[in-house]
Amino acid sequence: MGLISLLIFLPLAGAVLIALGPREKPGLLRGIALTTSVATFLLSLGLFTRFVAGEGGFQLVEMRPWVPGLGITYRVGIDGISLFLVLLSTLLSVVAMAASWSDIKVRVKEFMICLLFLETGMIGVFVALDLFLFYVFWEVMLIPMYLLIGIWGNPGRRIYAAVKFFLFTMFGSLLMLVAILVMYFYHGKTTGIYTFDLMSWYNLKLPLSMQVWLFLAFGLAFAIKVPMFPFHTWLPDAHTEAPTVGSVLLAAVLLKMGTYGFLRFNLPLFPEATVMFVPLLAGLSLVGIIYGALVAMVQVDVKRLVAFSSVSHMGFVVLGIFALNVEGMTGAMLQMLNHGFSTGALFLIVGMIYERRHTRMIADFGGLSTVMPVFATFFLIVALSSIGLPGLNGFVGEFLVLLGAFQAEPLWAVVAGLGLILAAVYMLWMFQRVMFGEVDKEENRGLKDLNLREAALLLVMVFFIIQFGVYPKPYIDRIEPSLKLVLKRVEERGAPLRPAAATAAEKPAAATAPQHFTTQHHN
Amino acid sequence: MIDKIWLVVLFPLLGVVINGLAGIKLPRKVIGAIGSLAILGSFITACLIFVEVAGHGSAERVSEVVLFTWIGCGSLQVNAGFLVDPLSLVMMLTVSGVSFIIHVYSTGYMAEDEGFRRYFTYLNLFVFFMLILVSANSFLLMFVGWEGVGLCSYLLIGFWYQRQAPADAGKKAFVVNRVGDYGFLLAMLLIFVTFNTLDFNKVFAAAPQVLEKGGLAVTLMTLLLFVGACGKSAQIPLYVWLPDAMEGPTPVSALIHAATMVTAGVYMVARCATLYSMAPISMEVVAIIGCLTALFAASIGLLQNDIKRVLAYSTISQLGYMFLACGVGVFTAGIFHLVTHAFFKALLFLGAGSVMHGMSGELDMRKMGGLKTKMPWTYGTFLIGTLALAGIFPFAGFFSKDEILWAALQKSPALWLGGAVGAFMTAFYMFRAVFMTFHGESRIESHVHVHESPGSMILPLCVLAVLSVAGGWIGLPLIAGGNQLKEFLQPLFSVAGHAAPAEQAAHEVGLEITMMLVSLGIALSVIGLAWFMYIKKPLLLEKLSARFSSLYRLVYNKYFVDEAYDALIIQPIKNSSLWLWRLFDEKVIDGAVHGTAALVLGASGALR
Amino acid sequence: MGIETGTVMLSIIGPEVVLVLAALGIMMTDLFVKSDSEQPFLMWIGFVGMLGALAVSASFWGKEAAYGFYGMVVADNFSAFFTTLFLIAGGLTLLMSSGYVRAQGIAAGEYYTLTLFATTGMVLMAQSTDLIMLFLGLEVLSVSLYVLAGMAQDSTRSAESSLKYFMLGAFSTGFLLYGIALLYGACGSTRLADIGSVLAQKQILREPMLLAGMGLLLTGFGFKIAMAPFHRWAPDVYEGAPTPITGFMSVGVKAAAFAALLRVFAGSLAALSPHWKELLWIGSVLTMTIGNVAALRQTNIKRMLAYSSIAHAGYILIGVVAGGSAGTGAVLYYLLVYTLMNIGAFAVVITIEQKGEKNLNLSAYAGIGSRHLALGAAMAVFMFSLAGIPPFSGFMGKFYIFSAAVKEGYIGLTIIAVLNSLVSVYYYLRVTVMMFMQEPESGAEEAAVFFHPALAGVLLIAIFFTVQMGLFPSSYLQFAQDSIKMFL
Amino acid sequence: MVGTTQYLVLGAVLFCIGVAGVFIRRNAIVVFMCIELMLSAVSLTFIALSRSQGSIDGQIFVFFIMTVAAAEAAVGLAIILSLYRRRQTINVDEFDLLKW
Repeated sequence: MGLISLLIFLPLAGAVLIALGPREKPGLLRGIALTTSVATFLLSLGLFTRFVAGEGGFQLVEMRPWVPGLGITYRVGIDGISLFLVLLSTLLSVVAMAASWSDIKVRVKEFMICLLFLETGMIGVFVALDLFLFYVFWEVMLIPMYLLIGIWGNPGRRIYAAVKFFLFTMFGSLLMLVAILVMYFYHGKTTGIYTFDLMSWYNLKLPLSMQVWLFLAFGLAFAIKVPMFPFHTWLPDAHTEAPTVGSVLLAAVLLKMGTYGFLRFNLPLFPEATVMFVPLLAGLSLVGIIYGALVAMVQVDVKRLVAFSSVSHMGFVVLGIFALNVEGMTGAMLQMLNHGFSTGALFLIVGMIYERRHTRMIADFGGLSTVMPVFATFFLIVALSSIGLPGLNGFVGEFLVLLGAFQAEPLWAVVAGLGLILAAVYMLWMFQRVMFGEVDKEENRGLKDLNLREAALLLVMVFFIIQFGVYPKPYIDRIEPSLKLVLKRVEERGAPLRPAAATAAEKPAAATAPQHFTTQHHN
Repeated sequence: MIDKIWLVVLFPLLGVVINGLAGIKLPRKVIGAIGSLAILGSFITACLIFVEVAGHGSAERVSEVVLFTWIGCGSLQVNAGFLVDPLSLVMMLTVSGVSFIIHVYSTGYMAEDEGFRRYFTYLNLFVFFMLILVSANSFLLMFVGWEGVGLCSYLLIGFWYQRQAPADAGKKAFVVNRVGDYGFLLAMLLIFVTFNTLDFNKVFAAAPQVLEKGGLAVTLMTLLLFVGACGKSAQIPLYVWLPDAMEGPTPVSALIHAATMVTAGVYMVARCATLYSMAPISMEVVAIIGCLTALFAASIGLLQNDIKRVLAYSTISQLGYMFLACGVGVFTAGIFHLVTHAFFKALLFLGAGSVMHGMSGELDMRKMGGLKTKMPWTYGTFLIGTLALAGIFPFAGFFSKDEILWAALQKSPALWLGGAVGAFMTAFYMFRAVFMTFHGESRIESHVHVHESPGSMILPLCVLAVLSVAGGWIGLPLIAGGNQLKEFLQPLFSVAGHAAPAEQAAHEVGLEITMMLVSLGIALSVIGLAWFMYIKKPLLLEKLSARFSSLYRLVYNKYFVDEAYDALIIQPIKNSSLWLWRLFDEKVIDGAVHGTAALVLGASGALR
Repeated sequence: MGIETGTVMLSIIGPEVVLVLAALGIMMTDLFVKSDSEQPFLMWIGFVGMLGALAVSASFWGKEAAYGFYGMVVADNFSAFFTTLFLIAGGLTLLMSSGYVRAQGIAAGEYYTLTLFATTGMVLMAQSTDLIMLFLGLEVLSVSLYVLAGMAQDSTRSAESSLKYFMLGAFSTGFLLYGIALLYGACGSTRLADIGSVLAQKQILREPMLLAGMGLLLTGFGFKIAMAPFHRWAPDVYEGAPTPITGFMSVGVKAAAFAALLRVFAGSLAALSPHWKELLWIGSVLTMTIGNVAALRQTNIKRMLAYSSIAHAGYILIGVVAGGSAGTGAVLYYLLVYTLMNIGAFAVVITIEQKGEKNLNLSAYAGIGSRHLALGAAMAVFMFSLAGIPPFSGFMGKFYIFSAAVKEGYIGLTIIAVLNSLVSVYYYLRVTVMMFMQEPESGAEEAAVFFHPALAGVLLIAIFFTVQMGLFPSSYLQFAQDSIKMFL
Repeated sequence: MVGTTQYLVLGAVLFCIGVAGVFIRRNAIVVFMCIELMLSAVSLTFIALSRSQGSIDGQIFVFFIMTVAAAEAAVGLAIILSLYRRRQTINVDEFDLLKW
């Protein structure tokens, strides 16, 4: 069994162990779960060390026949795009385990099993190189997440949120399933080989009319997951009602699957259609950026606010992807990771005060800085990272996205940039209302500052928040070659259909002396 | 030594780390000492480098020190590196020098505050970012400092976050700055697609070949950069945050909102002199905005009763002068004024802080008066600062301001007139402040026990006072070879390849001297007027205000700009957001979802 | 005609013989059963009979098709597949019933005997190569089930269910017979092989008698598989019948009807496929849509599962429409998968059900997941599998069906089907919501769980295969593929 | 002249009458008799076709139909009887415990 397979199945083994363990000893079960996820994380570091930087293709590929009759194989591997997403998943799983330590008190056994299943699903989605396998992981993940929201969520609307989450996601993915099948048979009929192998599919040249439909079907599934405007309404509900850990993983990892899907499938498989749909996708993501930010501004519930801010931030990611140049796409990838840390940390933070006060309403807080100074510091750093302060992680990604967008179509960057202003407005306003002012509520007066465990959790997040901001090079170096490969596929076949990009490159050239511009078209 | 430039930014960072992490266990004195020494370290390093650079011939004074690749992606390669040249050195010296003084002052001023450690951590962090801003070798890195100082400004304005006003003011400052930063950001994007790099040296070197003089690209770039500068340096229409920023501790106002951060915009415009020189339209815009701001802010300053607000509007106004200088092409003069302004405005703020300290936090000048005797040191230094700001010979402000006005006259009489009227008002409101605070009868409320400030506060005042007097002499315009600052800086600005108007000025010494005397005369007469109105005949003022009551109200309420912004921008956005959420999100989108579900469920009911 | 009609060849109907012998054995033994506690013995006789029949049927696997009774019955892979399926369904039903029968006070001897007879009828249907045999098998199956549906003696509901089933069953038999008659008129034979070869030679296939016969036949089958618009009986009957029998009907009868449908339509009437595929296309869409949509609002779990069963018939019809090796194979695989997961679901229902139709309401499931995790988890697995969520076998089944449809170009049909499965997710989730996310209303009587070792065995088997067939479907797919070689 | 067609038509008419009866009549016994009528119609059709085609299969089929119908009648009447015992009615519309 290769390293990647080990990563996939280790959490599963842990889950089985917990299932057999005694219900009366939640401490033991927590211990097993934490040990498993820590072990998985440590193993996943092996991916990083064994990954050859500078190579764009898939590495550490494992292949095993699964359903040979249908050309289904168990095929996993990583490239620069998935490497860090896997690491993000394993790291955040550890964080999630630790974060749930005192939060979850009932049905610990089931909870830990769900978390470990979720971890398997998350890793699986990012490493699967067989469309069938991918689809299986993609759907499998719904179950534990659904249970997490539905069982351990906030009383009240948790069931509504859980079912909404499930149905929304399922809606998109079912159409994707049809698209996968259509593609599978097209591949079979044209090449004679019936296979779900992604690598083989990459070589397939689909007629444009077909690409359009397939792109839409795949795209819908991913757009719902991202979530892009106007398919986002499940997110605020899911985030708000989910337990802290659920929100953290949902924001940090699950949302990334949508954007990952775009990069992994939509772009390379349907290059011509991609180019065709750039205006639509970029347009929606721009609307999402502004819309999410505006709506976030007027929220009265911290978690909902963060959820809408996710809509805005993920808009940046999609925009970067559909800028269709190295800068934008790299920015999008970084932004995916950044959003994982920033928003993940934000949900941890909200969870910590929720655990103390059992409310998420902004109006119920105020002046927490006075009673919880350490917490205030972490919250501030995380909020600033979410705003995209230079020197912290958010900025690098957002700047690259804007740069990419500007090169593709200056207007995009102009509109998207407004999102940065609004981000400062909603985040700081919320921060002010929660943390500043006098402690005017009696309940807030006695709040305890962070304990060691909580501080350690946030420290991990803040470490990466700063590290990504100051020295993102190791990440970019590994991500970029893979993105270039994707881009090459799009460029080679989609290039003739690219009016937008062409004008973007020519416009400044026409305005001024030409010698500089001819060379700088994204390479 | 030049390659040790990173030490300049490292020291404050160390201060942040030590005070921020370990400081919780340290006594206040140690914290204060660490904070101050960190800045002193930067200052000394900067001095050493300055000496070394100054020793080089003017051609070899520019060098770049690269630490590591920060972002390298596609065609974007941005290094974390420093640009060491006369301009950045002057800025580094000013920033670290004034910062050090203010740090020392703060150890006294903030001695009793609960957040002492937090204060010094923030202050060191600010200096760190400010030094990055002025020493960065690329637009992007400069932007790091740019937003970083904005952050620190946010934190320090809202330092006393328990109260609503500082917290609001901090947020306002950050958000308004963000609007400016948006311009900066777009400018960077445009620069990148044009030059394929964001390095200052590469951009400026390529500019003459790549850009067409007066072309759309360069005009757009420079205008967008100027939007950023407007935000940071509080120019119309983005000046609104600065008066509110006075909610922060006074040393912060002195350091950030007078001496250093707010001048970042000027520095940036000067840094991009090459680009601006190629965009005459932008230059005009800069000059006009600068001139208008100078006038506008000064007029508001005339009627403010809060001593710090007077100084705040004065700062806005003086920043306007600096932009005016840049706009008319005398970047050196802009920087010169920046430096002198840093001295005397810091002095004034610290003086105001000293008054506050002695008055138990009172800021309303109507409740002061006659402090001259009770706080002699403060009075003396404050007066020196005032004279310098009013532009009285031989104080620092005289030289720098005069150079600007002279250059403006060369460009257009209207600009000169605006500047001169502004100078007139400046002298008036400053002496109004002096008279209301230190002269006349005491209007102090009985419970306030007035006392002179401790030595740690007075000493910095004295040092700054000396600088306010002598600071101008480095730029003496008339003595041959006397304008050392210009000599030091000019090579940078002549890259753009056009003769600075200041050079022509040398040929008209006579006229210049005349103009100097005129402005001096005006200033002196205005001082007299202020004395007449506030000391001799205080009743006259009431009559005047009753006479021009609507005008008085308009100016007294700062032209209702804040109210207008609130009604025209903030409320509409807020309301439309609410509308989007409550109606669009919940009714339309979710309504469609729920509608579909209801439809299916309804069908289910029908089918049973 | 090329078919070796041969002689009687009793061995061909070996499985039926074994089953009938076992049934007779139960009847005899029943005479000597004195107390309730000896009842399980009867069940075990039946179960052993099932195993024996399975062994006999397994011996047919992989061999040349062997005909018996002068070509009236056949033992081939296809029949072996279905026989296996019926025997699994029957065997599991017996196991499920053991405790239930006692608790509900049902006459055990008759119950088991009739179950075995019903199974015999199914096997006969799968083996028949003549419409007469088909009719006989169907009637053996139906008459047994008419009675079984009314077996819950103390329940008026059950009797009502029985009557309804009987009425509609007999009614639909009329259609089926009339269809057979017309087909006979058009082709001159009731032998499937002969009909096939006659049709293959015919130039004009638009004869009214032929088409009317086909239509009537389809209507008859439609009733049996509860294809919309002939589905109205199913929910009522399923709700009223004893729960194990409901489970048995939902899988066994359906599978038997599909076996016959495939033999007749995909086999003999292949030449007419453009006509019947069109009808089945519409039927499939109606069936799954009506089934799923109507299930949404059900509060009685058996009724909900009845509609769910209708919906699944709709999915299976897609496979029939798609046809070919992929489509037909998918039908078989799906039936196998569906049998195990649906029986599993009914096993859970039985576990929770109490004497006298109590606890059949969904609200009785509240909190089951926290009190009986294993049971809740089992039900969740069956629900997710029925909803078609990986990695469970239900997903694999749907995947196979949809892929066959896409392969044959029925993309519109596939999209309708996936949207349907989205709708279905809602009501399957509702069960898990009830079990895991809600607590019983305060004051409500806590549902006591009816535990029985045999039932636990059924659950384990069902769970195991539901997971295993989802994760490692290869051998089962191969099994299904090998079973349909005769159609290709 | 009475030919095959006439028999077939008669069969069809009878079948239709049976179907209509099932839908219209509410008495369980009558409904059941209508079903029997349908079966008889089918039998008639079979015999007619058997005769016209000269094959014996159809006639054999009719025997089976008769046998099965008898079995069905036995079971069916028993069910109706048992229900009547419980409900004192055999009106199908009143069997409404299930939703029908």
